Amino acid sequence: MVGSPVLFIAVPLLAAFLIPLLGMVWKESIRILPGLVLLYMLVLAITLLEQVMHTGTIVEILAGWKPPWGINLVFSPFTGILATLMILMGFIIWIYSYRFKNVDFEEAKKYFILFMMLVTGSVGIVLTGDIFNQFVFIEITSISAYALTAFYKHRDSAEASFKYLMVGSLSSMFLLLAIILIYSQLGTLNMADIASKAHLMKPEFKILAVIFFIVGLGIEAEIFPLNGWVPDAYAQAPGPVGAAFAGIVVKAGVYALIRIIFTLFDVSGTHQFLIVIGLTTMIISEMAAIRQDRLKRMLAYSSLGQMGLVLVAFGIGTEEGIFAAMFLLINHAIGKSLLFLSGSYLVYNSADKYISETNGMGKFLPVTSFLFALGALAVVGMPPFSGFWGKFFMMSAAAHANMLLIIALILSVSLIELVYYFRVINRIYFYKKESHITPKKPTVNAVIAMATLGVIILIIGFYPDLISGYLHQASQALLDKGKYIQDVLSTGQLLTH
Amino acid sequence: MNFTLFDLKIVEYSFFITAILVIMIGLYGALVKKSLIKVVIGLSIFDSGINLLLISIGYITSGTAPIFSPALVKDMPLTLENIKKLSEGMVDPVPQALVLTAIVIGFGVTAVALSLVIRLYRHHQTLNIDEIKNLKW
Amino acid sequence: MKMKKILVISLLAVFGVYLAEVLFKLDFGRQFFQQGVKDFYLITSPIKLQVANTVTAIVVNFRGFDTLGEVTVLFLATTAMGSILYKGRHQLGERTVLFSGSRIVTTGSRLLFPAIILLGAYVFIHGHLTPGGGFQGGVIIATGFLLMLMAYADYTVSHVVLSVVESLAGITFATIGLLGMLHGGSFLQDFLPNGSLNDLLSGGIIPIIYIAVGFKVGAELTGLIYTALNEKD
Amino acid sequence: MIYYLILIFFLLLLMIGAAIYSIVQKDLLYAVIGTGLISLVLSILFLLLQAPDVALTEAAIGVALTTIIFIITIKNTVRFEDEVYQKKPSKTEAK
Amino acid sequence: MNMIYILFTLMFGGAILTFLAHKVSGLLRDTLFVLTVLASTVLFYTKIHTGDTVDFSISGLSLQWGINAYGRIFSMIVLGLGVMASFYSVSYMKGKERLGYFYFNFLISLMSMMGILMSHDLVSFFIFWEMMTWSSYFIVIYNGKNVQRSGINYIIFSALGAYAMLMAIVMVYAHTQSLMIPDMMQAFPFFPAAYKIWLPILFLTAFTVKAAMMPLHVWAPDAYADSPMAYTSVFSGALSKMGIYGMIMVFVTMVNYLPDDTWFRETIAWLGAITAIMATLWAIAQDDARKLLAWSSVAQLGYIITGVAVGTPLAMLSALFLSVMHALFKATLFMAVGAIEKQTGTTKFTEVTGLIRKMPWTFISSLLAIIGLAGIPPLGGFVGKWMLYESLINSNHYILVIAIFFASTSAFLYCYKFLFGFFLGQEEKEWEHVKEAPALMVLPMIIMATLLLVFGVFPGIVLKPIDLGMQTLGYSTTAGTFWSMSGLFNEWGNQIMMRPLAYAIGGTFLFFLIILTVKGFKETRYVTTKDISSSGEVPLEHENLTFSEGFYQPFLRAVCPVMKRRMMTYYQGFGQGMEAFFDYLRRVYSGNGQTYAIYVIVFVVILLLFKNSLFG
Repeated sequence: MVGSPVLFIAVPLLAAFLIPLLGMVWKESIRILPGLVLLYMLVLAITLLEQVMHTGTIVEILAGWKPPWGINLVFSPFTGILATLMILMGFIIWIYSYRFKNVDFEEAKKYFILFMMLVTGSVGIVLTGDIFNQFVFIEITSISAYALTAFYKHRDSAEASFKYLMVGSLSSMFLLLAIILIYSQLGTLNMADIASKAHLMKPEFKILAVIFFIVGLGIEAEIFPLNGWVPDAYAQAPGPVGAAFAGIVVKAGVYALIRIIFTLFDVSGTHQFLIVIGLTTMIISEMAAIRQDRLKRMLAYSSLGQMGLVLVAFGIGTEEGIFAAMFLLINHAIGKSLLFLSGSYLVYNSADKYISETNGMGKFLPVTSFLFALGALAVVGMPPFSGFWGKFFMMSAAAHANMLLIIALILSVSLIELVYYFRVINRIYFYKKESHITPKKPTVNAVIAMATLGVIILIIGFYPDLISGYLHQASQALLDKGKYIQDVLSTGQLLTH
Repeated sequence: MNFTLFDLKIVEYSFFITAILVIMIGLYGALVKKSLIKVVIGLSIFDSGINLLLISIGYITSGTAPIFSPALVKDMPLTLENIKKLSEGMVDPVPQALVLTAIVIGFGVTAVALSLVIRLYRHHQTLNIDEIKNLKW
Repeated sequence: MKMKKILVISLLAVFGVYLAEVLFKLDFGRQFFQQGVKDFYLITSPIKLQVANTVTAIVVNFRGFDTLGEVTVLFLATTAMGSILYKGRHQLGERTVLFSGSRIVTTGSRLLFPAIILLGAYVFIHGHLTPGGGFQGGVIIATGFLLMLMAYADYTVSHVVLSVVESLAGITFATIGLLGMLHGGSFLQDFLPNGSLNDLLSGGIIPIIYIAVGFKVGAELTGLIYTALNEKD
Repeated sequence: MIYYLILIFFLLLLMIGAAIYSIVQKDLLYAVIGTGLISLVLSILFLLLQAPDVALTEAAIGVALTTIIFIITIKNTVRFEDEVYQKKPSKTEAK
Repeated sequence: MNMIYILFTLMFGGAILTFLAHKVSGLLRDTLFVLTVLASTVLFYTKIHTGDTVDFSISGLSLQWGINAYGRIFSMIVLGLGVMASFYSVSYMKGKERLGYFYFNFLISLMSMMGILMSHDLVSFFIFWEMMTWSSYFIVIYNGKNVQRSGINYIIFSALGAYAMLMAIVMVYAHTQSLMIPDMMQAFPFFPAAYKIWLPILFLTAFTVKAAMMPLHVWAPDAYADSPMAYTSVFSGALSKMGIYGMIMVFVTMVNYLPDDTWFRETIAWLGAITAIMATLWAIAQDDARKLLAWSSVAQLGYIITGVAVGTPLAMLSALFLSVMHALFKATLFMAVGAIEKQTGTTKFTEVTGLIRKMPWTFISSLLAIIGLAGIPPLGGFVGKWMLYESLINSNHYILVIAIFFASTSAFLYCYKFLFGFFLGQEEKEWEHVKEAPALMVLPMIIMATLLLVFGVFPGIVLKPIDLGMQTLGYSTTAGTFWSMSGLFNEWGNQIMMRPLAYAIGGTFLFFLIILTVKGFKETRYVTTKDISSSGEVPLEHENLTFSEGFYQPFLRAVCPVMKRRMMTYYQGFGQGMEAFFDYLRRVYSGNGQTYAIYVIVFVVILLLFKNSLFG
């Protein structure tokens, strides 16, 4: 046994506190330590995931108090897969940004601490089994995200970050309101306990709490009217951070929203609401994406659209739908991160990141361009790359649930998506480079990181069975509310001295 | 002690009403005021309102603070019954613990927000939120 | 502009009415649920943990994980502020002088400073007995430094010392958590003898954690203010 | 008892008044002092609601630290809200 | 390991190796490319037999690959053209950039076409379909910046079709829980009524896009014209046939079971006919050989679609036969244009003339192909067209016959234009030093032209596999052969068509050819092309005064009312409207942080107001 789930939080926190100290002694350690921590977390996550798949959910109690009283971490197949995905993405992005801010020690130190905390916070959101603890992790993630968004000094990054912060603090207020509404009714903060007692709540409290949760978590999950900050933040953040937003942070937000809707309350209509809101998000953001002339904004809008699709898939609510949603989620994490990572080399030159800057990069940055194209094909859902399977499973789940109109809508939106991605690919490969632009060769570590993502895309594309078994278990785990409650509430015993 | 004033609902709910009003005022400031500093002030007022709401939800009429101070437990054996009796007269400690966390977090967010305001002022030479929109659509 | 105001006010009115409508269903001053976690906390805290201040017991022991997160949030806020206001290696700004302290202010501050620090230390050491704790004590310590920073235009705090203190305190917290794991099987598990109620040395790991938190919060907030004060364009 | 109630009402009204004041006041410095006042009142209310821990925290953080940080920001930017409407003649335009 | 796996591994691995070999050496790359195509062809014809299948499963979906007699008809086209075009492209593409990329996509598209033919389940069908789309798309945009627009058009329409197909597939899957095509065929009669209408429509959307039927054809002319000629031969010859392949399946398996299928068939048949007519007219109006051939491809596919839609056994036979023939002659023609382009650098009739003596072999092969295209006996085109007419008349589609006949006759006009523009006419100084294309390019053309002749004279060679394939599809024959239904094949034997007639026509043709050539040598008077003044019309400065300028002006004037409206303008208008709408819509992201915060409150309030209806 390598460890237990709490080490996903404890070890990086310890490391975060340690980095400033070690940095005084050995400057390179600020870069290496986060990587080691993430690597350890990755190994731990994979080991635990393997174990969970065979023996069932691990519930870890903290501070020796069993669930309704203490905080607990739940490493079920569902949360485990998400956590593993996030840590994997975190590790790859760490590889990519290993030489980030090579000359400026202070900046680099802060970057790595904040980045590690971003990953940890997201993992915490996914693993925790307590709503207030989740709130704390959301704040950890948000503050790191604000700082990372505003990381570059000579851009409009502070503006983006301030927008994010405004909306984000509203989100945390609504979460607090929701939490206190629940607490006032049930006297507990534990998710499983809430789920088992949810019928005791007066309906108006329940609905108000659900609404506040949807708003508060919707901001993190980037649903339509609440996502104005997203394109700005994604576009202004440094490239790897944009990738981390798309690959890690959104996933945590979506997870939190899904957990509230699927497990906590049995309010009717939430599934339909998810579908409606997901479709709206998807349609509007894809429409905005096709009219962008800046690469990163385009990617950000596209990311919104994809997450909308994921929400629709979750909203179908059947096991198939969740399976498809998980598949889409993984594909989006990998594909969109790859796009952000390679895209930031393609438009390295200016702060504006116009799409026209990618013109003719295929000749100068062959590997980066190829990986960008691969990522684009995967994200669009072209077979035989990974995106196709997600899309197909999603479609067939929707068809099983008899939602043909939704399929048609999604497909017509996918058409829009296809057009703007192919436009960029055309520019990369077939246009003449603009003369004032000097291509920037990616560093070796960046190439390794991007290539890893590319290989994952190919592997999943050609051999989806690699993950589909896990995903089936995960979707069963999410749907089986009773088992979740039982797993959590029956764990451990009251430890006494 | 039979004041008619006490029977009015408004008295009982005065804490809730105040909290809601403060929340509304804070939100108004955050949503309407043009100055970035005013926006941050609005958000922090909002925060205060929510904290008040949380604490007042945990309140129990004529309860005591959830502290078993020496004065409270003196010459009383610490048996389960005694503690139970004492604890029934205590206000709920959980919201207090939550608010404690929330205050600190709120402060952290405010600090970050204000440093962003300084950055924005340095960059734009203005604090008017309507002029700070280089990023749009 | 007018439209926006009217819109916002009407929106807020609707929002407020709905919120009030639901909240008014609660009876103020009464407990709204039959059985909550609070009963367990109120009983366990004095009997098992020997901690007089239940809030402290909840913050540090029952929900200690939250506190770890909270400390991290502050730590991150400091880091974030430093990162956001950072101008480059060679151009640290000058101090923003808030007040040019008169002699009375400076002398008074110098007299008050040790007292404030002492008060802060008292507050966090007695966190499990009386109201207060690591956060409060830390904040009080930070205000002491704030006083000095305001009174003396050239008062400097060593960043290195601050960050060492901060890191060590944070490491202590996390390490205690891990020790608990080694000892009792779960993170932040109480592994020290509990003593007896209302003794200074009671409550197991709570005083230790609160001392660490106190140092950490004090150092963090001082650093935060110092960063903000060093900001000048 | 009635004095207690009057005190509470006074504090609640004071809090609302301070909130309105800090939103309406054009001089940001005064507005910030208004926020500080809210926190002060809030901490007294916490005390009355039997939450001494929170009261202590609110007093230390809300009254002292938040206000100071606001003041530092105002020192670094502009003091009057009206000033935000006209752009200052830029001395160091955005780099 | 099963041979089918080996086939795909071979093709895919070959593609990747070719791509990598590009970095090493050009010769290795070319060799690998040709070897891959040859090896897989040989493997397919020697080791894989009709009826072979392999089963496997991917994430719980059970899939199957295999080949049946019907697929074999088309595999003949794909692999045959593939081999020819691969030899051709080695020579044609010499000296161009990004060859690794080109060959990679070439092989992938060949592989995916084989995959389409060999998939027995809908998912792998769709996967290969999409792979075919993107690989061909990457070749369409190969020529650089100027062709991006046609590329985007192509991918939009293809994706439209593909998504329609995906939707149909998931509908079938949701309903039958099986992805096998045979299962779908069996279950179709029992589908709900709405499904019965929608499934064929969705599938046909996908297939008619590839087959370039009328409202969805707008991508085709540009895409055919803009991709490198070495690939266009495969693109127009084989890839568009995948649309036909699918259409036939849809018609056989689905439309037959529609409660009232007449209107369905009539609509598609008429759309095919209109496609044929309009595309022919457009082809006549072109001055660029590539464009002309591209439009002509669309027109030819129109006939085939009509045949498929009418759906009697004879019509189906003619459609399949025409498919094979069209693949042969259109590939030959595109290759000829490629050869001319390679040698002269241009493909405009107005610039190149009189190549008959410079490039005789190219001329001969394109002459044969043109004859085949125009449907003159004894070449293959004639047989197909005859059967088409006959089947149309037999099934009482008289107006349709007239339409098709009109299109077919008009086709003579562009055929002549092609022949005249390039080969006949006067020799010019400019093209004095033009040489015949390299042997590697000429040889495939010659081979295919010869095959055209052979198949025209001995149609049974092709008809036999088609016959087998149609039986697989469920057409049963009482007479043992389908072509015995046609009056064209008389008692002289079911394999040899009108042998005496063929000899007679061929003899006359050759005679006149020789006479005229000899005569031409003797009596030609040389003037420069700039010597010609057209009476009455004042030539513009930029016009090169050759005959080819405004070749069929009177005719085009006559038909211009029909050609005034272009489908493309509607699509463009639609696109612009959408773009304006998108631009308007994205203003919700106003850029003001406060507005975003207000959205949050608005959202909350909306949810609160409608909470009862939302979360009842």
